[in-house]
Amino acid sequence: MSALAVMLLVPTAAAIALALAPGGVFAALINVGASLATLAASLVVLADRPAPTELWLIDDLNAYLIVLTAFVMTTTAVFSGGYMGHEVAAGRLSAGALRTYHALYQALNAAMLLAMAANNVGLLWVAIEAATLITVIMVSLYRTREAIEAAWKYFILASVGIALALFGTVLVYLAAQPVIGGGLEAMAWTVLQARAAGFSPAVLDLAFVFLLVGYGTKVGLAPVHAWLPDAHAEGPTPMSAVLSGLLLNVALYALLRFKMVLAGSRAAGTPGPLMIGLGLVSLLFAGLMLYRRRDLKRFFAYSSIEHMGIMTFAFGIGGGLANFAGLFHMAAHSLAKSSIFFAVGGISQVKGTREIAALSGLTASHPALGWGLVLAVVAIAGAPPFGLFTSEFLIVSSSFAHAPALTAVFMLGLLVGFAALVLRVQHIAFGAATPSHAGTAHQATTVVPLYTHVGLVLIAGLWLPAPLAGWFAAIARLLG
Amino acid sequence: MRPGLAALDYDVAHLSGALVLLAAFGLIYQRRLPGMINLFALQSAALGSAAAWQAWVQDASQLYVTAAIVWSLKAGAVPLGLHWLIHRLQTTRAVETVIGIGPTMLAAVALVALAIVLVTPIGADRSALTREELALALSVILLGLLIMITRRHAVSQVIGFMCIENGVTLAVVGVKGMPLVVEMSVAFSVMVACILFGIFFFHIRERFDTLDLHFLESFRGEDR
Amino acid sequence: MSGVLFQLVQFALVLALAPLLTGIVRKVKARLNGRIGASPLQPYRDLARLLRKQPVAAEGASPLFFASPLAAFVILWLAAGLVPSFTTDLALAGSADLIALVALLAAARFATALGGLDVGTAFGGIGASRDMMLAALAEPAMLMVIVTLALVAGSTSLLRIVGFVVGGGVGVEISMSLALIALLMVAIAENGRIPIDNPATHLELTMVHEAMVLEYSGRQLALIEGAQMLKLLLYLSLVGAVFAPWTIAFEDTPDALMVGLIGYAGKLALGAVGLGLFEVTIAKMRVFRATEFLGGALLLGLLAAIFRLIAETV
Amino acid sequence: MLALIVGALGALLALGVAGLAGARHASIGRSIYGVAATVSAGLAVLGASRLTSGAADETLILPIGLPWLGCHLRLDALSAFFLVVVHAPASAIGAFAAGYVTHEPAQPRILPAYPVFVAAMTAVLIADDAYAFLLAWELMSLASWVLVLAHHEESDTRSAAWLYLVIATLGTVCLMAALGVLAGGAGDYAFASLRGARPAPLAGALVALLALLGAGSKAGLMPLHAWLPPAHAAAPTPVSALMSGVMTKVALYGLVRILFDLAGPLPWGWGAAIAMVGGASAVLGLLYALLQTDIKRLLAYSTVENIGIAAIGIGLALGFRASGQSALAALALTAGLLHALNHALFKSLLFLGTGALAAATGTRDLERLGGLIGRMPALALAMLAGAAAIAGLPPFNGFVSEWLTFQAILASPPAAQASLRLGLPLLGVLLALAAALAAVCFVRAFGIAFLGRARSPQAAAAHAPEAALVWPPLALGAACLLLGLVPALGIALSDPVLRALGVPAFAGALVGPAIQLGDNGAGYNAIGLAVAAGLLGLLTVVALHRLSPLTERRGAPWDCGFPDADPATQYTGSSFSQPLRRVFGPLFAVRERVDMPAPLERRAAGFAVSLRDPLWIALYRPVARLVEMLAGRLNVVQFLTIRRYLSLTFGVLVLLMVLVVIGA
Repeated sequence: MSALAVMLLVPTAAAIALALAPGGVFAALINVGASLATLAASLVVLADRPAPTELWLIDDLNAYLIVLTAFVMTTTAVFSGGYMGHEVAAGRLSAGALRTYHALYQALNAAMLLAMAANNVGLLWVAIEAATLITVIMVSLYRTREAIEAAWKYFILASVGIALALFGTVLVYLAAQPVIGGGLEAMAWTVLQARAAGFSPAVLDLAFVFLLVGYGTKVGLAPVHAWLPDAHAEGPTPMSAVLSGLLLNVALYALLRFKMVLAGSRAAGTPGPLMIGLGLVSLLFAGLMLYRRRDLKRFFAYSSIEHMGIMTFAFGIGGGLANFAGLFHMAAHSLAKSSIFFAVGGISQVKGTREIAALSGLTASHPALGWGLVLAVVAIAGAPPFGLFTSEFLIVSSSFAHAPALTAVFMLGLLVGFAALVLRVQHIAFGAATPSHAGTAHQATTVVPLYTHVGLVLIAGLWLPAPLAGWFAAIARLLG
Repeated sequence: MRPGLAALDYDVAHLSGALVLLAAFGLIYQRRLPGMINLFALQSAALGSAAAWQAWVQDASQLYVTAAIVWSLKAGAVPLGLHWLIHRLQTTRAVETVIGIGPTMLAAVALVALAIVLVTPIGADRSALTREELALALSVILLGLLIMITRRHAVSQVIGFMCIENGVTLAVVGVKGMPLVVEMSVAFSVMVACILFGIFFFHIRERFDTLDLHFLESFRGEDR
Repeated sequence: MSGVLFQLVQFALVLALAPLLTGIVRKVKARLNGRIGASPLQPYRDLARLLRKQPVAAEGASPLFFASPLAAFVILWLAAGLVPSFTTDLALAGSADLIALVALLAAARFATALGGLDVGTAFGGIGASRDMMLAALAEPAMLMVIVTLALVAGSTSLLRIVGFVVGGGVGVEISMSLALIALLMVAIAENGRIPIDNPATHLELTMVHEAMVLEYSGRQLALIEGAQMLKLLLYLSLVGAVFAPWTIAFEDTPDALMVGLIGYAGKLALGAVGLGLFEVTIAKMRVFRATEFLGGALLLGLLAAIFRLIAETV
Repeated sequence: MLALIVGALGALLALGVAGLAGARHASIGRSIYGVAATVSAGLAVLGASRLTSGAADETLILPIGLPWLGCHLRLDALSAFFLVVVHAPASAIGAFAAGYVTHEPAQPRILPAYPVFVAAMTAVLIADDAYAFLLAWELMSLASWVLVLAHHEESDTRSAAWLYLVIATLGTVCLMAALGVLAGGAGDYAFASLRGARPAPLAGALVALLALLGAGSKAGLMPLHAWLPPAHAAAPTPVSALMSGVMTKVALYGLVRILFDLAGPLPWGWGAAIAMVGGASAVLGLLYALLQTDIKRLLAYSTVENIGIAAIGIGLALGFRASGQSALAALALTAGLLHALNHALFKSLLFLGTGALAAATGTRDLERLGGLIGRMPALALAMLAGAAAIAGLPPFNGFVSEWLTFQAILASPPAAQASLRLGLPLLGVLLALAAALAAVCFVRAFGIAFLGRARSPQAAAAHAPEAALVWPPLALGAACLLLGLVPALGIALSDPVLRALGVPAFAGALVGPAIQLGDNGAGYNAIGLAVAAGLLGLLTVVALHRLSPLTERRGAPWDCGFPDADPATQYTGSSFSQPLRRVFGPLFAVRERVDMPAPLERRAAGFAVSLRDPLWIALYRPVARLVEMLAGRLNVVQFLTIRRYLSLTFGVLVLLMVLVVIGA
């Protein structure tokens, strides 16, 4: 039984087990254990990659994303162990809901890994659809009016997006079919990329429009982002961490795969401008939206939109450096953003509120959480020596040379967002401390994953392992 | 492909596709919920027959499965369920539209035109059939989306959504030799979609006794 | 070696002539006012009297209170000694150019102003503040004059300028005349003469310099008075050296030196009479009008420089 | 040598970690600052020796940073010179900070960041590739941001820190773009290969503009100076000293490095533009400084002025080099570099002195000080030296660099460009005005704070600060005097830089310790003048001793016969600057409100002056309002109905399809 199979089956099995088994203390432990096992399996997969089969593909692009996903899922599982326990203890959540949560958590793990390991556009689509439905239920977990509405909004918008993406997928098959001649062959990444040269550019262009709007909805690009802030704000915080840190990446991964196919075709011109446009719109829009936010989680959800815009812009600009930066940014952002949500979860539990206005002086009252948040936000704001500085440096410095005007707008967007982030984090972390909520949450399960992620992002900013850099470079070439 | 039937199979395929599109126009025109549901059932039936015809023409067995799924689910179960739902929930039967029917129709026509413009450049290496089917499918998808954004009633929005999926399915049917994966996923998604809709209607029902979305949307994320 | 000797002579000379110069100005003014007036030697007597008197200092006066008159006196003495009066063969001539000269004047002013603030009386503050304000406007005007001269002679070194002018490098030129007027205006302002300030007033809120030194008496006051006299001499000899340098000796022959000395005396006398004449013919203006006066000087200086540049460009 | 510097960086970072651990105990804090000071002193010596020994450039590549690039380090003359500029004051500041520990409660927030800040500034100097350079540059901003936030309870501090970090990041982003243009998007960011790049004229102009924005924002050139006064006022004293005295010089280093070293030959116009910006900053900075009553704010604005003067030198040098007059370029660049060095020394002095003063009296408000010279003579002496130096009075170092700048301006008319020539008198006026106003400003600052009578009980009760706070400023004052008397020392340090930048060595001959501009005979011999002044002074004192033997008597101040014991009758800081406020009023939005009670009304009359930085009103407020407006307008998107969101999706889809149709 190959490591790949283990990697996919463990979470599936765990999901079923957690659904059937009575909840309670062990559920959290099983959750962490299963995630750990998955992580181990994914590492094995990374170590010796299985050759691509008709259904499965592990290559430079998804190898590191798979490990990243497994890793963040593990740390988040640790965090959610403490966090959700406290939620139940505080009576905000029923034990049954907790069981659902754990089961869905592993199911989501399986779905995301499936989406990325699949060598088949259809399978990818199914996996993303599944992940969407799972997260919809997770968002509605609290059963409050707000949660229901957020989930409803998420469900409708995402389903439409997914449907459009499916049509795009069909179009890609339509383009491939005459060249490759139908069958699963015509839906395999490997084959599609290899023989894209012969596809009809007209169909591919049309397909990419649908894919961009469809998967772009899942990525959270403005103006089709609407589901994202509310889903983040109303769902349980660990889910927000996974949503921002991983699920958006998965959707972006799908877009990248298709972009690679188009890059192989003659008419690779189309994706660039469209992605640049949507990227810039998302960046500026999200940056401006940050100023009016009152809810901490929604605030950082918008920052996720901003960063997805940054990545999309980078991939749209294309070229070795920008693509490299985009891939690097995906990893760094998912680590940093999830750590931010860990901190936010901890804060909302110790302070008993998520209202930005009601939070202040955290570094004075809770140094570990407060400085953790400051570090994570500094990292997400793209300040050195954290990883996101590297990618933003590469994007600006490489794209300004040949697209000054666009890059100027991009720089403007970065600054607008930066100013907002610093403004708010200063308000939250500094100043006179606000009174704390009675019964502080389990600090360790929050603080340890938080600082682990921040530490990793820090290392990424200073030193990048050679093989990883090698993969980035290779993919950057394929992305055109 | 069977010999000697080229002309005929083209006509039939075209006819069924056109029926689907026509039904979509009907959905836009229709103001009453039960009428919309029936039209949707009609559209699904046309889609099913299109799938069946293609299955026979291309003798692609999996398309029979698709046809079966479409007939049973979309033309049967779902409409019935919806009828039952609106009956049970005692909601208003009339659908209030955002913009008048006339402008909506005009927009729909424009969309169809756009779809045709988009599809024409597709290379001559493909048979006219797929191109036509594609144009029809694209139009149906766009009309479905149009329905979703011009109707205020939840059920009508659900119908619009499934109209989109019908369009996708039409495309799938048109393409030669598309493996089963996609149909399965379509069926799968539609099923789950319906289930989830049901669940949601429950929540929504037990919280705000109506399906009309704009009550639901009075809270919009953040209070201003 | 002769340089050192002449330098010492010049230091002695300026110190000796400064009171006389002031005396002459006062005498001229008196006669023009129709008074007999005191003898031109009166300033020497005043200084001697001040030196003999016992100085009285306010309690709480800091060491700086006593140091600042000394510093101001010494700096101005040094500065006055730097301007070529009768010969160019001066040991220190090379070590200070016009800019350094201006800086020395600024340093002296700095010291005086601090002295004025030291005791902490309202008058000291008024004087210091107004004096610094006037200087803040006079100094740029002065520097503009220097810019013009530097443009003409290609250097800020006084020796070079003197040499250049004597060498007939400039004919009658508009920029030079503008510069002369500007320099005279600055000189009037810097020396607290009418119309900017009235050296003879007391107990008027219009006074500037006198207010600043109000607390001083005895030998400190003597130093300050002396410094003032030296400053006046400095400006007059500066005007003489730059705009009428023809008498200055360039080689150490006795007759050349004699010519230089006599010429110097003549220039000073002329300047004194002119100043007296000027002072009696106009009235003192309000303090804030003074800014306009100096603004005018600055403008003239700027014009001079620009004319000069245009002359070069075309 | 470079390895030593890297080692020092490691040591400083380790100190930061130690600061995390040992922030609780004063003794540990003291020793950390002590070590930091020692390291700085070592680095300063190192840089000086590199300059004097004329050793070859060293390079080093560390296996960190961008994977394909590594972290390039290089120690050349320019880096070495600024190593001195940064670390000579930094050592004194560190020593001061060690003594200041007991006066600064916020140590836990300062100790970890302080050494990191120093390390980051050093790293900027030795970085030799764009990535390392910008990483260090932004890290410098970040560390100082944390330090500014040390007293985070005050909301003013927070807004100051925010403004600072935002403007700093604007600068960093601009530099990113500038270096990106030079690197040409090829991914080879090593300065060595950037040097090779010859950007097209337009690109070159872009580089110059972006570099000016980037470095200027950090240096505090107008109009990007807005962050400086609030940040310096908010930060703890050693930090404000570091930021104002040292960090702004690092910014100047960035400007010189990019414009002289990396960017190819630029048209002379850029030089002229930079010089003009410098001149404007010089004058406006001082005019604002004149009106401040918080000494730290006053010093901050005077920093804007001095950076402006240095910018004049650098800009002129750039212009001359462009028009092929290398001798003049050497003169101007020497002036700029020396002024950077001098300002680093006396500005740190003044900030440290202010800190000591505040520690002793508990206030930095001029209007509450007075008469301190009697209580803290040593500090007064140091501050007097600093004031004289910054006012550009001989024999201190400030005059030397201002003299050189003047000479550069005066010597320029041979310059080819007529327009540049005609601009020069204006530049001269600006510089002259700045010099004159500096004298006013610091007569006011020193006189009001140290002379006169105490204006508040705290000032009256003040006791001398402990020696540990006084000797660092005194040492800096001695350095200022030394560099003033022997300009040759400073020029010996700056000359290797000129040669390294391809500008010929300083044209003026150095006759012993004096400067003598070879070509036009203008000269400045500080020693000679000092000796002469000394002799004349001696003569005078002896003569006075002979002629007026009587010792002075003490009495009440005469005050025109109406002595008033109340210190309130003294001139205050605001009354001192009132005349200039009148004269230059239009230049800054000054509002004077006199509130005179009606007859028989029993209340005190009031007088209030409010002034705002007009550039703030003209430049910053509109931006803030625009962002606010846009944020408000867009905010409705958060509150749409699902149907409208779907319409957005629909719209995007149709738009993109139309675009495809057009594209095809």
